[in-house]
Amino acid sequence: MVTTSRINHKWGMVVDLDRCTGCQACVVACQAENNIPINVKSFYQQRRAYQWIRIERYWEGEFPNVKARFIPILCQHCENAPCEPVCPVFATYHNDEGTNVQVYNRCIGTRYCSVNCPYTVRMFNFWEPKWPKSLRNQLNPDVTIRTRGIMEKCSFCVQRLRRGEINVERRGLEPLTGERIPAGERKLNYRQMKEGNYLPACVQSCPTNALQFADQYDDTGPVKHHFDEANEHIETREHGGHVDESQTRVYRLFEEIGTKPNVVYLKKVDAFPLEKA
Amino acid sequence: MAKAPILGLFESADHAADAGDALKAAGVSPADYDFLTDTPYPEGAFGEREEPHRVYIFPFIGALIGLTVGIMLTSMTQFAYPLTQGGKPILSLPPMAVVTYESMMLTAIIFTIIGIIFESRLPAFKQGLYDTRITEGYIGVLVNVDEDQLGSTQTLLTQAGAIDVVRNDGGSAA
Amino acid sequence: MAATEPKGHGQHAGMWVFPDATLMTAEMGEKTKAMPRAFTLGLAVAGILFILGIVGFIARAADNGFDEIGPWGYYMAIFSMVFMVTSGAPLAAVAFRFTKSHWRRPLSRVAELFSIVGILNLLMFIPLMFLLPDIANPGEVAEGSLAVRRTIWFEGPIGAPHAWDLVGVAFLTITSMAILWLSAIPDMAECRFTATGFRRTLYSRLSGGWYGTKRQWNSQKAGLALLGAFYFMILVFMHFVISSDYAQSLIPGWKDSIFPVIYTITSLQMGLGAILVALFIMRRWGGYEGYIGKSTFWSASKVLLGITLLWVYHLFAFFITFWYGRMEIEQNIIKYLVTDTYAIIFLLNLIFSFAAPFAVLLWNPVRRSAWGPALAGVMVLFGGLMFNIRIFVGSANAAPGADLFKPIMEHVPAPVYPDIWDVFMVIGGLGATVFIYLLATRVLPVMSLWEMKEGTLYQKWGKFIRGEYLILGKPE
Amino acid sequence: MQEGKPLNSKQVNRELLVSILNSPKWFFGALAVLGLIVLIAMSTAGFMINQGFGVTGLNRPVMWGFFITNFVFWIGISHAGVMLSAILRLSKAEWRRPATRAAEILTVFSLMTAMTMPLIHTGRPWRTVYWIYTMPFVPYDYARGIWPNVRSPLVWDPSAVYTYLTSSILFVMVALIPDFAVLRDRTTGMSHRIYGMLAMGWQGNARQWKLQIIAGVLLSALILPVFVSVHSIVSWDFGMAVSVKSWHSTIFAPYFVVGAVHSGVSAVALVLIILRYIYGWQNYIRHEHIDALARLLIVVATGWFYFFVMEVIFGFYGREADEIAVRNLQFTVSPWNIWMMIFVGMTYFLPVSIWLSRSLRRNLWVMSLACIFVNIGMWLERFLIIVPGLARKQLLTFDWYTYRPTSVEWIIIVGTFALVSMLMLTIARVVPLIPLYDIKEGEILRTEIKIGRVTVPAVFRED
Repeated sequence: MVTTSRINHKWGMVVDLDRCTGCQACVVACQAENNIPINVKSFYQQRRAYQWIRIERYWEGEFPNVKARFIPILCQHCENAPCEPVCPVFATYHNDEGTNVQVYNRCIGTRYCSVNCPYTVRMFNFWEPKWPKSLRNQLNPDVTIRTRGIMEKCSFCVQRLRRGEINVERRGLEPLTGERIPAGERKLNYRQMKEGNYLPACVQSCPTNALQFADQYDDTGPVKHHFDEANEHIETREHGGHVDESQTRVYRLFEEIGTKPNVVYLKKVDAFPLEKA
Repeated sequence: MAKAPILGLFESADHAADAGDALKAAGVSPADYDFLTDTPYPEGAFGEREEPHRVYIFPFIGALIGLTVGIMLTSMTQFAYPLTQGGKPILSLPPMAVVTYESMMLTAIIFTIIGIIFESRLPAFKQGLYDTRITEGYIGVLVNVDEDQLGSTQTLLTQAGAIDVVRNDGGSAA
Repeated sequence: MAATEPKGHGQHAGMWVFPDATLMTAEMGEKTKAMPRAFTLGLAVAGILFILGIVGFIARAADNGFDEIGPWGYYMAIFSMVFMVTSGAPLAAVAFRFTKSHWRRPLSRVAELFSIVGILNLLMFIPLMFLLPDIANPGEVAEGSLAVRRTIWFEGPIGAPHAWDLVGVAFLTITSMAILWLSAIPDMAECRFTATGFRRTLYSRLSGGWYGTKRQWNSQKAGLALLGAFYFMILVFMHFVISSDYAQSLIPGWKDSIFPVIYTITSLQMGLGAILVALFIMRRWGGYEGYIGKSTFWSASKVLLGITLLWVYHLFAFFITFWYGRMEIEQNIIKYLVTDTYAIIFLLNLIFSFAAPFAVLLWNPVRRSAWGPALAGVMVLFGGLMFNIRIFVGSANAAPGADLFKPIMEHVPAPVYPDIWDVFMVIGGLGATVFIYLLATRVLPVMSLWEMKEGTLYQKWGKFIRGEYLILGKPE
Repeated sequence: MQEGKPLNSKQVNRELLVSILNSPKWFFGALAVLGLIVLIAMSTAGFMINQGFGVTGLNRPVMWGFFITNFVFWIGISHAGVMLSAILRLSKAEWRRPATRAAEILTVFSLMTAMTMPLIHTGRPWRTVYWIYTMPFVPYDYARGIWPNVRSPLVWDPSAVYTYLTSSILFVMVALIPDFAVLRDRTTGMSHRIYGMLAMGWQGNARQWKLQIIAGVLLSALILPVFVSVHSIVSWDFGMAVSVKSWHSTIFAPYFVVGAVHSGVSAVALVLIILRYIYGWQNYIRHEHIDALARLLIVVATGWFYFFVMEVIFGFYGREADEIAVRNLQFTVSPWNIWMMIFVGMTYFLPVSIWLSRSLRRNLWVMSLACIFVNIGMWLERFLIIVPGLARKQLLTFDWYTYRPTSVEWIIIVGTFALVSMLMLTIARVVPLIPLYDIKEGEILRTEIKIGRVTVPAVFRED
């Protein structure tokens, strides 16, 4: 492994489908935060829209009694990411904080990673990115602008995490008060992330808290138990046990492919289910 | 005494073979005469001597070298930049097997080519006595004899049915 | 025995033999009748093993009955072993006859005789038919398990898979016997007057009305070609059916499209290996030097080398796809069949199906000899046995009872070691094969006379300028 | 099977060197036309690289399209050559003699063409040096000592393709030495000097010939495993992709190899027929050779069909919804199902039914038509494997999409075909596409056996 002096994290996200209203706030926030080019109409028509996070909408039932289901899909930062080993030039790999990183400088755009991504969350720059003049000053200085011909994808807003690390773990400052943290406790935790806006933009902007982001090693996080449950499932499956889907809300996308995502989904609890016509 | 080459051209393979027999009878050592053809005649068709060769070791040497190089290259490159990818071990053996196999075959083939060229004494920078009619189907009998025997050899070849005899000194008695 | 031994340029002793067509028939008749001591001894040993096998079978049936397939894993393995050899060997005769290779002539009948062992094969299959679990889930479908097991029969036509498998195996046996009969007609017709006793009646019955007219010859050759093509197709299909019904579909979630191909290749490899062993024994101890030239070994061993390489290639294609896939079931399959549970068996399989024969056959002098190819033959036979044990013992014990209807094999089972009855059955199966084959050699001449005689017409020894070379008629 | 009358070597030289020693008008005309097409295609590729991949029809689910299809197709064609010549050399088949050289050279050129495809299909072709090896003077990766990623099938690919290309070029060059000698003796001036250099002072004595023969056999035996590995590795580009359900199949390696041989051998047959037509080599490329190729093709095609059926059956075997979705797209949804029908018909049923009849397969027009069909079909095969698999990658139906190639892609595809034809035409002007010494050897070795009233053709064999 790459040896680092950094404090060990294992980032993860919990997506509560019961809370998601499909309001697209996360999409907009991500767009603004990560210098994603403006998606014009033709991009959507050609299925080339840049969406590091997207809300997928499915219809359940037949008109008139029909329900819309929403599921936000972003890079799942898999432990066994199929996209990583197929890159011929090491442009994507798994770092020691449990996230799947993309090296823009290194990427030559074979697009194999996108082909091999079961969630189709890897975006290819089909065109040189352009912004109207009025938006030049809106660009985020912390985020690289990607040229045409390379892959890009959700990074869990790594620039915010790094800023948090620098402030809390290196300089040891409390985000709000700014007082110094004793040397032993300098580990970025959920509260500090929340106070210092070190959360990913989508999480920060979600009005219903459907998206929650935390360190899986961080016991103060509100969603720790979800992660634990999900990891238990993997454990039981690996040891030949059987997980009873009806007893739990926690699941991961396409578990049978064995990608072990770090993004956990919570099932919808339907108060008024459709009567099956 | 210095040896000089002399080349007799024959129209039919049988005459060339006769010439070979005659030369053997005349006591010319098998190493001193050779048959130049424009197509591979079956071995021993002219009753010529067996040519020993060591071409079969070359592919094995090449394969060994390629194998070591391949293993070193693949393993070292994986350790040189140890990134976890898709939960695979840093030293992933099956992919190594693929690339190593290719490098092994490549080196083996290159060495074989070298072996072939080397064993057939090529490239011959200064070509010996030769005649372009050989590639027209004539069969040349190239003899190396002492200079004083050139004349006798020439008559011998002509008796055997050579349509022409070529010598370096241009003495061409057709 | 008049076999001319050419001493050409750069030739190796015994490379080619040109038997004397006039003496052939009489001599073959003699050899077919003769019962030398060594032969009777071998027959007796094989017979004893055969009986041991039957004992083992009965004991196993008494112990476990026929309702659970698990205990019958080794029986499945030995069945598959016999099935592979007896179905693969005749294909060699068919294929080399199709390519019109002259060196095949001493080999054809030796290969075809294996199809008689097909009867044993058919008998051994009948219990397996009852052992194979149903496709449909017998109990009520529990949460997270399938109503219909994954098989090549999908929802399944009537009687699938059991009845269809039996029909298929029977059909295969019948076809191979038909090929044997058709190719043996001229020889039997030739021997029917010289032979005595039951052979005389048998020959004249089976070869009735053959006078060797041009028309008869043409129709016989056309028939052989057609039957051969037909046999090849049904063989491939039956390998597909058996390998997926008795191996693949018994391990839940094992979806491996290359497995039938590996099965077929292993079968061809073992068939050719068995033929080479038989040829060597005949040449060394059976007094057939005059008939079997080394050129047969020389050419056949090249084919064996090719098949051996193909085998390991397909194996690697399977392995790397599963290794790279990282799906849970794929990891389990690899752990079960390759790296963990049956690791030693797999290692033996790899060594004896690939590494050892490859290392032996790599060398020209070895392939020019008679013992080298035979040695490789023994190796691939052993390797094939390991292959069958690994696959079929594994599949029989992968998912007992209701686990069979789980979508995937969720955990890696422990290995199953043979008990005494299993050992009996395995050696018994091998003994039975040898036994029946030896009997068959006493019924029919082991050289196909008409092909050998045809060969003497087309292979000559000729002078070219100063050297002596082989002259092949009708080169392809 | 040796039809045709015997030839002496003067005649062989005269007739086979006709393609080199005289240069007809049509030659330069054809060269100009093909060159123009290639030029257009190259400028189109330049335009694409300059503008970005937006000009193609690719989209987020379908990231690989025509270019990868074409890459696999040309790799497949390249498998004809060496496989054919190697197998036939090893089995000492008499009818190999006129076929080998053309096949090997076709291999070399189709491989070169195939290799251009992945390069222009990367997003940043100017950075592809990272792909092959680490560059001392490219600071980014040299400073960090990053090498290509051995775990990626896309790194296995170049290793295999370069190995194959290098070895087949060397193979051809070694086999060409004696013919270069013939040319050296027939030409004057500059070309004489060049051919002399290439012939390396070949004299044609017994030892050289012996080693030439050994070279043929030994190199064939060594190249066959490489040839098998190349297309297997190309197939593993797809087979390793666990996310694309219809790709992740263990059978892909042999399936692709057999398919490659199928399309490649028919391509060779086509090339031979064209050569026979434009250079009037009726005495050398005879009906018997085409006939033999056709009979070989029946076997290959049937083998391919077996693998195809296996692949489809095991596609349905798992009965998993996501895989069934792909299969439905392939077999039931228009236009894919129509393509599927055309592909299976053109690849197997139509040509095989043609080859089964002796008179039809000996009719060169019908035969060349069948070969063209096979290649169209095999091109479609790759397309129907690659694109539907991606268009229905997983069960996130929200992301399902289709693929419609643009004119840019069409032009570049056409350009590759023009490129290969142009290279073949050019090389025909430089080296003899039928090995002279091989033909001559066949002539001196041919004899006959008298059996009763008939005389059957025969050959002398050493062993």
